[in-house]
Amino acid sequence: MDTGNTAFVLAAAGLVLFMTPGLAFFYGGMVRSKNVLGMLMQNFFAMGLVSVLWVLFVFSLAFGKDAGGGFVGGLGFAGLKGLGNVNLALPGYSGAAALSIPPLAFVAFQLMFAVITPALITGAIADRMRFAAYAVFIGLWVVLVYAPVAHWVFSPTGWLFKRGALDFAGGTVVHINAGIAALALVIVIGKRRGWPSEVMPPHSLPLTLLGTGILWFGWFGFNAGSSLKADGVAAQALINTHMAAAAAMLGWLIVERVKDGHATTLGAASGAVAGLVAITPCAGYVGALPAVAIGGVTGAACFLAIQLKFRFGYDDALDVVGVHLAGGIVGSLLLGLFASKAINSAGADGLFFGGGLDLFGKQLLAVGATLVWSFVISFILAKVIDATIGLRVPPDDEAQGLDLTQHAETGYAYGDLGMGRIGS
Amino acid sequence: MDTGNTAFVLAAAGLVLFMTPGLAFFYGGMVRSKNVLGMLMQNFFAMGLVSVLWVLFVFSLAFGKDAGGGFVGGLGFAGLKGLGNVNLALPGYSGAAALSIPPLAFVAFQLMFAVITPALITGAIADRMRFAAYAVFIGLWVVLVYAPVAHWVFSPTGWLFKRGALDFAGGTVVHINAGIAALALVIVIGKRRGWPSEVMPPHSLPLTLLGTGILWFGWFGFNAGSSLKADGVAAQALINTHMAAAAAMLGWLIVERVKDGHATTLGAASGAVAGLVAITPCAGYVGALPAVAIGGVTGAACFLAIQLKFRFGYDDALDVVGVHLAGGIVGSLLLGLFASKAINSAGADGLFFGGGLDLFGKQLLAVGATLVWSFVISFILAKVIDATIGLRVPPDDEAQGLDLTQHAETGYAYGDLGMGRIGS
Amino acid sequence: MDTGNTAFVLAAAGLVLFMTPGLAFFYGGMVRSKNVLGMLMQNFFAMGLVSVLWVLFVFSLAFGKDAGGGFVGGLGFAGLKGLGNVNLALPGYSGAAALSIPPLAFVAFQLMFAVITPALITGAIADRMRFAAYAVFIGLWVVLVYAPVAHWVFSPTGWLFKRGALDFAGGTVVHINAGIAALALVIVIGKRRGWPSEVMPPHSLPLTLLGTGILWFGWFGFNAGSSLKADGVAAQALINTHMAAAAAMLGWLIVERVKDGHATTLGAASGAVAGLVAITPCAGYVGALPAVAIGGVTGAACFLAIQLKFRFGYDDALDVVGVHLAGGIVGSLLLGLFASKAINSAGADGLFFGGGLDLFGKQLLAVGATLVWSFVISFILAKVIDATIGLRVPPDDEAQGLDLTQHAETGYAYGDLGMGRIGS
Amino acid sequence: MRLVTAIIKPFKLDAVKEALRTLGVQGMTVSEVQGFGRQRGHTEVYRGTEYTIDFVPKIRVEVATDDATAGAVVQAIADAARTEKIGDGKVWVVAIEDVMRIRTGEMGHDAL
Amino acid sequence: MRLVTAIIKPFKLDAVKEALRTLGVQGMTVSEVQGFGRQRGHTEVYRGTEYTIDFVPKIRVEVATDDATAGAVVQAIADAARTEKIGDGKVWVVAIEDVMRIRTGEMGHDAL
Amino acid sequence: MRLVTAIIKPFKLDAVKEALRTLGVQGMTVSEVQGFGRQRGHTEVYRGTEYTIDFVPKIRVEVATDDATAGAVVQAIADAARTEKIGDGKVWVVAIEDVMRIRTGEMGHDAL
Ligand SMILES: Nc1ncnc2c1ncn2[C@@H]1O[C@H](COP(=O)(O)OP(=O)(O)O)[C@@H](O)[C@H]1O
Ligand SMILES: Nc1ncnc2c1ncn2[C@@H]1O[C@H](COP(=O)(O)OP(=O)(O)O)[C@@H](O)[C@H]1O
Ligand SMILES: Nc1ncnc2c1ncn2[C@@H]1O[C@H](COP(=O)(O)OP(=O)(O)O)[C@@H](O)[C@H]1O
Repeated sequence: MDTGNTAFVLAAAGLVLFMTPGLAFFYGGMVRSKNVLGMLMQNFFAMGLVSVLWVLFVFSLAFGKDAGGGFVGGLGFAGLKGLGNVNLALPGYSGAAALSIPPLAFVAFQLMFAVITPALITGAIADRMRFAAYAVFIGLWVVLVYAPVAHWVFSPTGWLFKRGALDFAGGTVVHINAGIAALALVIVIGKRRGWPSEVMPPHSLPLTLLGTGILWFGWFGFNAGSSLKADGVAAQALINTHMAAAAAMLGWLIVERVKDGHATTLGAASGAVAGLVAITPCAGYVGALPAVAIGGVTGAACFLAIQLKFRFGYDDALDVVGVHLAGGIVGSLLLGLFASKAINSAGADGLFFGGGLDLFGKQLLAVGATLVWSFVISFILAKVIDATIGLRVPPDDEAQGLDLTQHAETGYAYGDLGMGRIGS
Repeated sequence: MDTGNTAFVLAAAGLVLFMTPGLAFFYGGMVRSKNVLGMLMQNFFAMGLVSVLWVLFVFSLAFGKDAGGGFVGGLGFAGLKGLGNVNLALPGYSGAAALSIPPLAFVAFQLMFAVITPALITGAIADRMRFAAYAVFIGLWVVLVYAPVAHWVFSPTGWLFKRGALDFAGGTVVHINAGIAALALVIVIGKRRGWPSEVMPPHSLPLTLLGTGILWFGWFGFNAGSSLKADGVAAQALINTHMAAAAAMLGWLIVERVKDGHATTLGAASGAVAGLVAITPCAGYVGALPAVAIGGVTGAACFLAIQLKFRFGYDDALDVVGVHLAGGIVGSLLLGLFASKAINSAGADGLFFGGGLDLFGKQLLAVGATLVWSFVISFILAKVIDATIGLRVPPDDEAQGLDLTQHAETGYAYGDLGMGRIGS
Repeated sequence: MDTGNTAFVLAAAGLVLFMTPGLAFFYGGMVRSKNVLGMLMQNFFAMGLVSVLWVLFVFSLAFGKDAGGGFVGGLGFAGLKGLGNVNLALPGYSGAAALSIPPLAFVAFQLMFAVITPALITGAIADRMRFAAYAVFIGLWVVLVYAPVAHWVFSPTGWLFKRGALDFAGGTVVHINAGIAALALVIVIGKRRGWPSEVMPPHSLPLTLLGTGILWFGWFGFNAGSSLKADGVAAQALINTHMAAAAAMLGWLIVERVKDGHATTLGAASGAVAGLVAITPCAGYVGALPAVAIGGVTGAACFLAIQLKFRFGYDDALDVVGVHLAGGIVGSLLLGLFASKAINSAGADGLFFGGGLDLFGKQLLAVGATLVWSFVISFILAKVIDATIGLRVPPDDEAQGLDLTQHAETGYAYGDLGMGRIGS
Repeated sequence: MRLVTAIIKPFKLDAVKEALRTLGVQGMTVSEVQGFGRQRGHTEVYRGTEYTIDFVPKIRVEVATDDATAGAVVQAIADAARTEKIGDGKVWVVAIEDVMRIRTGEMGHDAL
Repeated sequence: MRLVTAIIKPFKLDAVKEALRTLGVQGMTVSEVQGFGRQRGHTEVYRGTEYTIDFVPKIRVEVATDDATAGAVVQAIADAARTEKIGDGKVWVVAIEDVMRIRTGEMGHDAL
Repeated sequence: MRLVTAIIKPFKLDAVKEALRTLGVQGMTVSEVQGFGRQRGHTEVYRGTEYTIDFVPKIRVEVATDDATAGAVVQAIADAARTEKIGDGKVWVVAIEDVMRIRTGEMGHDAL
């Protein structure tokens, strides 16, 4: 055990935990005020439900002893059995990859990833999903989609990991995975009433910027923490994370300014998040200047990607597809070009660093496998839940807003109108 | 000195500091907008006043050389005298318990506990306490109540510590202590005008959820940091903290849904905080599944506990008694059942782990001692201040709100009505 | 490499990054709601632009091999060339000052300082600066003002550093530097229309208090992190930072209460920030009681300093001059009195600790040099930009607010008036 | 028909609403307003600068009613809203030529 | 001249605005109000305590118009705002003695 | 008695208030409204989608006054609120049958 590495990973776990509230505010500010609590609740609820499932058996499915074929882990770690032993070596984490932190620190760190991934989906289905249906969906989704994909890519015993596909902190496992699931879900649940003709402006951009600040801050834990050591790779990952966010903000703002005539604060926030998404798979494998390039490209690319929903008519309310799916794919593939062993010997050399197209091919495979699995299972889940509980709130409830109809609350009460009575 | 442990405890101190603003927003969102600044101010002011008292002499009372009977520390460390010496051993922290961090890191970490404990009380006396009276109350309270109780329980030379009562991060010292003091204070100060017949809805649940997110995040420092080492116990404490919050959120929401028909965002926030309270004494002494159980039980229990104020007619405005007192008692006693030396050799075995009722008895003693001391002194303090300065704002000021009458400010000015003039 | 120190500095870098959003909210809450996005955008944009310039060449100007005279660094580190090598020793960081962290961790930590320093200026020019002009100004400013001053004072090869002037975390480099630049800029850009006769109250003090909480939290990274080691000096710096904020809050509130009859929440926030500013240069060089004294003095002094703008008629909108310039000078000079080698052997003894006026003289020199350079260059920059792009928005845009005119957005949309149409 | 408009203290709204209910009034429309009058406003202080706000938050209550009941409505509102402290507000009555219930198109008395 | 005041459902504002535009109405003033009437409000729950809110968010639309067009304005608003569900709201008409356009000082018809 | 209602630009409120004060008007009621008229609104852009907002923030000022002073009140408001730019707003006058001061029950002139 190394106290420095342990301190680092525990702090990183805290930072990643903080990202889910950050995401809640990032999204919450963008919806109309009648739906702000619905959005916040969906995100906070993921912190509750997913966490309990994780310790019960989902961690074991993701990082337990491989159950065969590198497809999913076994149930040996159900209830975190035996993981209190600080000297236990997790499957595959041996030799050079041996952990110098208590296994529970790793469990906690990975838990936070499992929480935020389904939470990312909430932005796409904003303003119209029944809370009960949402709860059932993410519960099943972490088991059937997140756990296996995490096993494939993150676990050293996973089939994509073994093939040499690289994903430093979750470009495929987190962003592509959630982004494509979001697309499947919006296809099944359908458009918000009035979209796209009706105006649905953000109700509080300061809230969205608060979320952005928290996400940026927390992402340092997400990416640098994924080194699992407080070392040079972690430092590289941290600075890359920051540079990609910065460059993507500029990239988005420039395109926006040219196209619409204004650089907007929502654009700055959106660009920064897009850059953070794209650098996630690359963080510990590329240099700082490539990180700037990846960020810049992604910022511009995602600004264009979010326009696709109008072309194809799917109501990706807050652009989860446009930012997380598109950004995740851009990052995962650019890694095939920019990766360099000079930065991280545990990584590989991409096309621009003499590695040819080998890594790029592996990245394509990982992206493709994630897209297919996540889309298919998510689509089936959505259909089944829609046919049983029903995914969507009734039209009148949608008009009145999720806050009142799903949670019997209102987000804000600033006025002087003390209009209520106790009791019904 | 171990740099990893030092980095860990310093980071933890920062996280705990951040909890007090978090608490301010958690509470601030629940009051009506005319009182939001009054609430925020009470919390921020604790960061100012308590901190100064702490370095002057309160730290010394709590952790200084025992002045006799394990009841209170001496004044040897007044002004932090001699604590700059990194090799100094604090009284009782020797042998296995020896610190591997600079004493000032310990002082800073404990300081943040002393700040947030009186701040917890603000939720109970919301909307009606004079600012000056509040300032005097918490100033005296940290000296007469917090310091001794911290000495009893936290200092290895304290009488309850010596008896083997366990409190990993402050179930008695922080939560029961503040919760019972809050009850004493609301009994003396009385009900808000209009309570319980008048409607007093939260003015900004997003603000409350922001506070919840910050508290959850900061609590990792509060509990894991209490290991004072970046080790396996810290990792266990961190994951337990998270699991209890998650399970308590679910517990609260389930009961709420059954009883009232809705799962509310305020319920999710309240449940999570209740779980964090209950796990505080247990964090480093129990396993992850017991943490889930403790959380689940507490979430349900606190939802029921907050209804007691209507039965008994005390106006615990934001449920400090229902959440912190009730949750703190539940956690401190359940520790007597779930504690296990297999998790932490420095701990003990509870009833379910072959330790019989021995630990449970010690926990009962610690809970009882804290309840009696804190209630009696807090009640006397409140009475004395009420008789001298006066605890309560005049009725008209209460109607107009604390923001204008105590601080000559208004929380929000969104409108277009530029209605003021410079000068009076 | 030491993992504990690396974990500490990386965490500190994250904390300092988080300060810029914190600053955005601190300022954003103080402006009228029609300008909130303009303020937030200026701060977030600094995270984008300055970061990219930093890795391209500004870091090299500040910390690269001295280009002669200790005035500025060379371009050897442009694009962070060679800094990926964890064993590289940065110029001047050898012997006792040798770093035990990866160079990129140092680069990232210092980057965050470069981001927040120009962002501090935004408070002074609130509500009236063209966004394009702002972007150009800060871009040039970090190159022409920040980089050299950082080299003089922070780099062991800088001329002021060599002379023995002390600045633990940026009293001169950050606060005096930004504060005097803010003064130059407000002189050139002029007053807000209606100032000082028109009422311009803060639109959201809770937002300002959120910023305050984030700043206080982040400042632990700013100051303690500047030790670059998780050691006793870091612990001292952290507790000093906290104590100065606490004492300054009390100092400000007492003077305010005496003068105006009320202790305000904005006063508590302003005082805390003033204390954090003043302790910045002193954090690792003084004891805890001196930190309390420095804080208390600064809190009172800055409350008086912010009144100067009415006397002299410059519109320092949110008191950057009154808080950061005044606080920075007070702290940098008081260090000449309170510094003690007993606290930090790498420091010096001030007047009160037997060092005579020697250190005080050096501090005066550092303060003076920073004042002159920053004011002159900032003034010229402002004049040039005003003559070319134009610093200021047209009167009608100023009346309508920056949010709509600069960014085509509105901060808040709480109401039921769905008043928009898609398309123009 | 008559339109009765009242400016009252915000915390009196519930009392007024109940008074009108008991009178058999089926509907009303209320809104937040700011009042200027004999009742003094308040002062605020930000960083040492004093601001005086002359306006006081009030609630406007509007009730469309028959000519016959207008007087009773005025009286009921006034009685319910009265605190006998300065700032209780005003009630005024305006003649309305006609009222329509949008849902049904009913006019006059039936529209109320 | 006439002042037509309508209380409508918020989401109907755009439809009403367009209807008035097509009618040639050059201007209007709208504001947020809370309505009490046959349409039930809603309940909220905070920590186990149920609150009933009797008021429903509505929009007030005011149009000053010539006597001649007043009837058409009422009709246009009603038609555009009608959903035939309870809570569609009211329209009432009041006589105004005169209108002035502040900018020019024009009175009466020219002021609209 | 008369009720003078004015729709003005928000930043003109202080000027109007002072003008009325100097005229000896003892009270008024103001509220935030949104205006539609000749003055164009503005456009906003969110993630590449352009929104046009046709409404402009305005302030409504209401003054109940004697028949005698009504004209002077209208004039004072108009003079104080005039910028001669489009969007200055309107003032209209309605007859009120009676006014009551809630506090005292005084009617008519004494109620003002
Ligand atoms: N002439 C007036 N026209 C319109 N509203 C008025 C007038 N005078 C007073 N008001 C309204 O009535 C409220 C109470 O009036 P005020 O003079 O303060 O107390 P009182 O009604 O007890 O005399 C004011 O805040 C304002 O909203
Ligand atoms: N007598 C009245 N005076 C003023 N406003 C009224 C009156 N009656 C109803 N309203 C307004 O009209 C709205 C709709 O009325 P309601 O009775 O709910 O439905 P409907 O118009 O279909 O009968 C109410 O919310 C209220 O704002
Ligand atoms: N017919 C009308 N009825 C009610 N309010 C009106 C009417 N016409 C204009 N207004 C109000 O007056 C404001 C100013 O009118 P506008 O046509 O923009 O400029 P101007 O008053 O200079 O002609 C509008 O924003 C609206 O609030």
